[in-house]
Amino acid sequence: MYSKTVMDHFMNPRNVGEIENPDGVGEVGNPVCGDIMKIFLKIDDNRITDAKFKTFGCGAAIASSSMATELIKGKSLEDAWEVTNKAVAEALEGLPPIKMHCSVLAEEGIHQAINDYRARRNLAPWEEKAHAHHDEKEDCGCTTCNTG
Amino acid sequence: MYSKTVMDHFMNPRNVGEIENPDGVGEVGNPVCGDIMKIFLKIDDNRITDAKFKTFGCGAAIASSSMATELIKGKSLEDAWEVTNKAVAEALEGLPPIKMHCSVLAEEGIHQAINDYRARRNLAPWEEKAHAHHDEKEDCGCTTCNTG
Amino acid sequence: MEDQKLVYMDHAATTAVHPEVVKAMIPYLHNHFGNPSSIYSIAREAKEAIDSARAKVALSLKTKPDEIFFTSGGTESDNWAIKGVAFANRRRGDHIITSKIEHHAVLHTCQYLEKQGFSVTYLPVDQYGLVDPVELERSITDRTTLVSVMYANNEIGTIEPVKELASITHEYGAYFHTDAVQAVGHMPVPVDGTEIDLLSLSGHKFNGPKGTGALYIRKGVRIDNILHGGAQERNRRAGTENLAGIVGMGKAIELATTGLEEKGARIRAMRDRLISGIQELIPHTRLNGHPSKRLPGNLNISFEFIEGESMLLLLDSFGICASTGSACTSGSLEPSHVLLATGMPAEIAHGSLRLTLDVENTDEEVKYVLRTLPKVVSRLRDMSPLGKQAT
Amino acid sequence: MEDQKLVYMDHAATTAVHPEVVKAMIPYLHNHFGNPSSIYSIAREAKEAIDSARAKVALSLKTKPDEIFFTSGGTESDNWAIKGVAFANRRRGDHIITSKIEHHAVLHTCQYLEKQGFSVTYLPVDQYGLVDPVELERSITDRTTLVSVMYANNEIGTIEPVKELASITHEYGAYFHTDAVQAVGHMPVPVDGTEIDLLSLSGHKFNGPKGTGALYIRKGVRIDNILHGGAQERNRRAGTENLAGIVGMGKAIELATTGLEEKGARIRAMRDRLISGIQELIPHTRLNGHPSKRLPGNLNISFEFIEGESMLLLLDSFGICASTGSACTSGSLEPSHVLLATGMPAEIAHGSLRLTLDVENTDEEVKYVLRTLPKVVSRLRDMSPLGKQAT
Ligand SMILES: Cc1ncc(COP(=O)(O)O)c(C=O)c1O
Ligand SMILES: Cc1ncc(COP(=O)(O)O)c(C=O)c1O
Repeated sequence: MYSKTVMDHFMNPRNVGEIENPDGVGEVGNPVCGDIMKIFLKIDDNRITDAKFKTFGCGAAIASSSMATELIKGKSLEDAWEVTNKAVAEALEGLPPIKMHCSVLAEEGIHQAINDYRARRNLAPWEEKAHAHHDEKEDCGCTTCNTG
Repeated sequence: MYSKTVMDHFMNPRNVGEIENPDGVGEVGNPVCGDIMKIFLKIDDNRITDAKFKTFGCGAAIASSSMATELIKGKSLEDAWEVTNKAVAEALEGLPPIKMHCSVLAEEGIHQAINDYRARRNLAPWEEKAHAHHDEKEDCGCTTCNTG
Repeated sequence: MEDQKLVYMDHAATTAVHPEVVKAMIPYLHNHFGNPSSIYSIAREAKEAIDSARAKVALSLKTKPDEIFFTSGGTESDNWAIKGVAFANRRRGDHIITSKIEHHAVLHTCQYLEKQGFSVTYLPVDQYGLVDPVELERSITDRTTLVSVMYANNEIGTIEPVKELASITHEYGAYFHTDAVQAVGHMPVPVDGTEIDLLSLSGHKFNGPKGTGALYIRKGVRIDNILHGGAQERNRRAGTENLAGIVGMGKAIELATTGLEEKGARIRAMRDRLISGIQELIPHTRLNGHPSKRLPGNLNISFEFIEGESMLLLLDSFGICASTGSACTSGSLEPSHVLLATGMPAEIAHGSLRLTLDVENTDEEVKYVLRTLPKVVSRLRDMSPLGKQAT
Repeated sequence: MEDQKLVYMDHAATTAVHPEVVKAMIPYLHNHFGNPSSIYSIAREAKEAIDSARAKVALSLKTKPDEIFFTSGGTESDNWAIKGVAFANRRRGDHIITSKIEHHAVLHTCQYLEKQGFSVTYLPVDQYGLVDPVELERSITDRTTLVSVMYANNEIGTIEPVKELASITHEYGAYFHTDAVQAVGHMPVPVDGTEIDLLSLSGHKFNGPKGTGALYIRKGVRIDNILHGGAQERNRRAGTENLAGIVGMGKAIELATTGLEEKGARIRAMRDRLISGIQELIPHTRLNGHPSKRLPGNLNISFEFIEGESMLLLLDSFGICASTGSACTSGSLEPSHVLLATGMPAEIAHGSLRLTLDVENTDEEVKYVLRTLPKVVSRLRDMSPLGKQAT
């Protein structure tokens, strides 16, 4: 059910771990729903010099965390902010529809981490856009979307 | 689905044909229901000296005609009258429930032929008893029983 | 039984599983046995095998795999289509139209719906068993939610004008279902370019295993589930998939629809020789069904003055497997509802014989039947109190 | 995948067809392929094969063959039992009772009935997954027509007090159905001497083919048909019989119930070694289900701080086939409704692993799992943001 790239990032996840003294941290998800993603950023001169993650979740959640951290490393904060869940899913060569929310979680995790960095610097948070999958009215299967 | 004896009497039916100048003839059944049985009797001194049949019907109808004519040959009219459908079915080593009405037809055919003989002699007809299978409230499957 | 090889001419009742189909199934019984819903590798193989079978079924109907749903056979497909659409659209209407000559899987389902408060119109047929589209137009109303008319009849082989019936149905905003159990694998049955919304098929009618079937459901059709439970078949048909059976049906439909035209021509030629031979050798017969709009392998003839079951038993004693009415109703004492619907008197309907041929039948077998059948018929006619003029 | 043979420990999801079962089936695919409803010899052979399979199923349940009806699987049996009894007895009452831990084939059927206007009570269970007979007595009324509680649970293996529940049910004049899909072939399941009215079983859970099942219906139970059509299964379940499948299920149940006790003991011993091994080697686990009232092959353990699917994927990479929740609901993101019903918090339920063993498993395999599982768990715990204290 998973693409080769998803399996590769699940079996050999990149950037697992924590960053000591991170410049920004994001934590999204909910253990009740079966996934929590924690993203750690090291930021130098408005650029992400390191990114790490810790994830409790399914194969897609772990692969999305791995891919998302790969995608943002080296990017400016503005560019990293534009890494959408779709970009993560595409880089993974697709996710099953029911697992698309994992890529959304990754996008949200990055955004939270960046806004955490901004908050620490007393900057106003950047604004979240509506997630692609909510626009498309695709049923992502997650309880949150289904029940609310 | 049929016993060996049924198949034997179907494949090699006894007493097929007509009797010229019979002493009694019975014809029962209905082509709409898929079976007609015609029984011919030769009667000498209150005794059945010959019996023949012609039947339009299923394997069980043919076997029942064959067995019934065998059973009554040589019997007095009183004894022949007592040959029930059950006796025919038992002599055939059983009939499927849905085919029990074929043995009833044979009993009725004999009764009609005997009463035809009595009518020719201006004797009052003997009275039909209710058929065993009607008493037992067993669903014989025939349209006549089912619809009325 | 006399010393005679088996002549099987009852392919409309069921068929033997093709040896290549058996070969395709066996690995999915033992080696690749995973539950297609599980996530580990052997289960994924099972899932892929099902997807591939689905693609084959879709290809043969000229449609997309996501419109094919596997079932346990033609009966379940018919029940699902009819009950599923009737209940799901009950608010819009409670009227269903079918024909008098449907298989019992359709007729008894409709009778059940009548008990549940639906009203059902049973369209008449002409002497050939054809449904007249004008009759449909006369019966259909804006309360009608479903019209179900079979693609080809199982007893007399008549092919119905389903394309035309389907477009009339759509003009009135109802759904059109067709029971194509006898047609699929025996003639081209494309759903593309038609307005058919639902179509039933059954694996054992084209050398697939018994207990396999499928329902084509056009995307967007409003239909309830009939079996509730797990999320199989994209949440539409619960129950662990009949893995080997589905693989077998996929292979069978691929084989059946390969060279369909040529096979049909060969079968038709044998069938036609049988018909003319019988008509030449045996008096007092009637050919049932339509002279040209009929399934290539089907032959249905009534023999006056004799009864069908005794004919079958004698034929069986000569090694010939045939049928009178449909196999499902044997054991019943009613004459065929299909023949009665064509206007045939009950006493003649009782004496009908159905022979259904397939590619595996041979010219030898045709000749053997033509040698045997006249003997059987006259033996029974000699025993019959009806029609002395016969024989 | 690493260089490692397959360790299949997901027998509750499905099983491989036993080689002897495959052997028994093959002749009924090709040689004896007749339609059991036809009257000629080859069809009679088919009919006899079905009768003999029916006798085997009846024997294993200690009941009479005429109370056994073949279906397309456990799901159809559950649907038939529940909808059939609910609709047939609707005038007497519209209340149905089941439990919160039933398989979706029961739960989703009950939810469908709620949409049709029935009212359904879902009995709670205790921490071990046991239904309390007192709860049944509290909920049952004279409007109740059916109580359906499973024989043994598919996820946690808990064996329910069905005998007791059935007699309470009869005191109130309702029918008792039990989904015994996980029990049959794995423990003795006699219906004689019990007040069970209906019982579902499924062939693929005891090394029979997928897509086969049966429903036991005690004589006299008032139940509607679910599939309408031909007169098969004594007019109770229409559709050409899955001949080879039925023959296979008959053989499979015979094999499964031979030496049941000894096989159960062997399986239980392996299972218990697994449980104690895991508990010894891995901290922060919880054993789910009942310590003694449980199916011999079932083991269900929750590992805190990690999620089930990723555990399965890693185990698969080591050649170990396992399950989290039931296979039918994989693809779902909800934690197991069974574990939630036992009072387990959702976040822990997400990390549950089900291993289900059978006689074909070996001590070697148990050891391999005990070597592999700790590695898998700690790898995932290392990645998890929860519970640093772990590993
Ligand atoms: C026209 C038609 N519809 C439905 C069926 C039922 O299909 P199945 O035997 O697969 O249940 C049959 C054959 O039995 C049939 O000929
Ligand atoms: C307890 C239980 N009931 C019902 C079913 C459904 O049976 P089947 O897979 O044969 O449809 C299963 C297994 O899937 C089960 O474990």
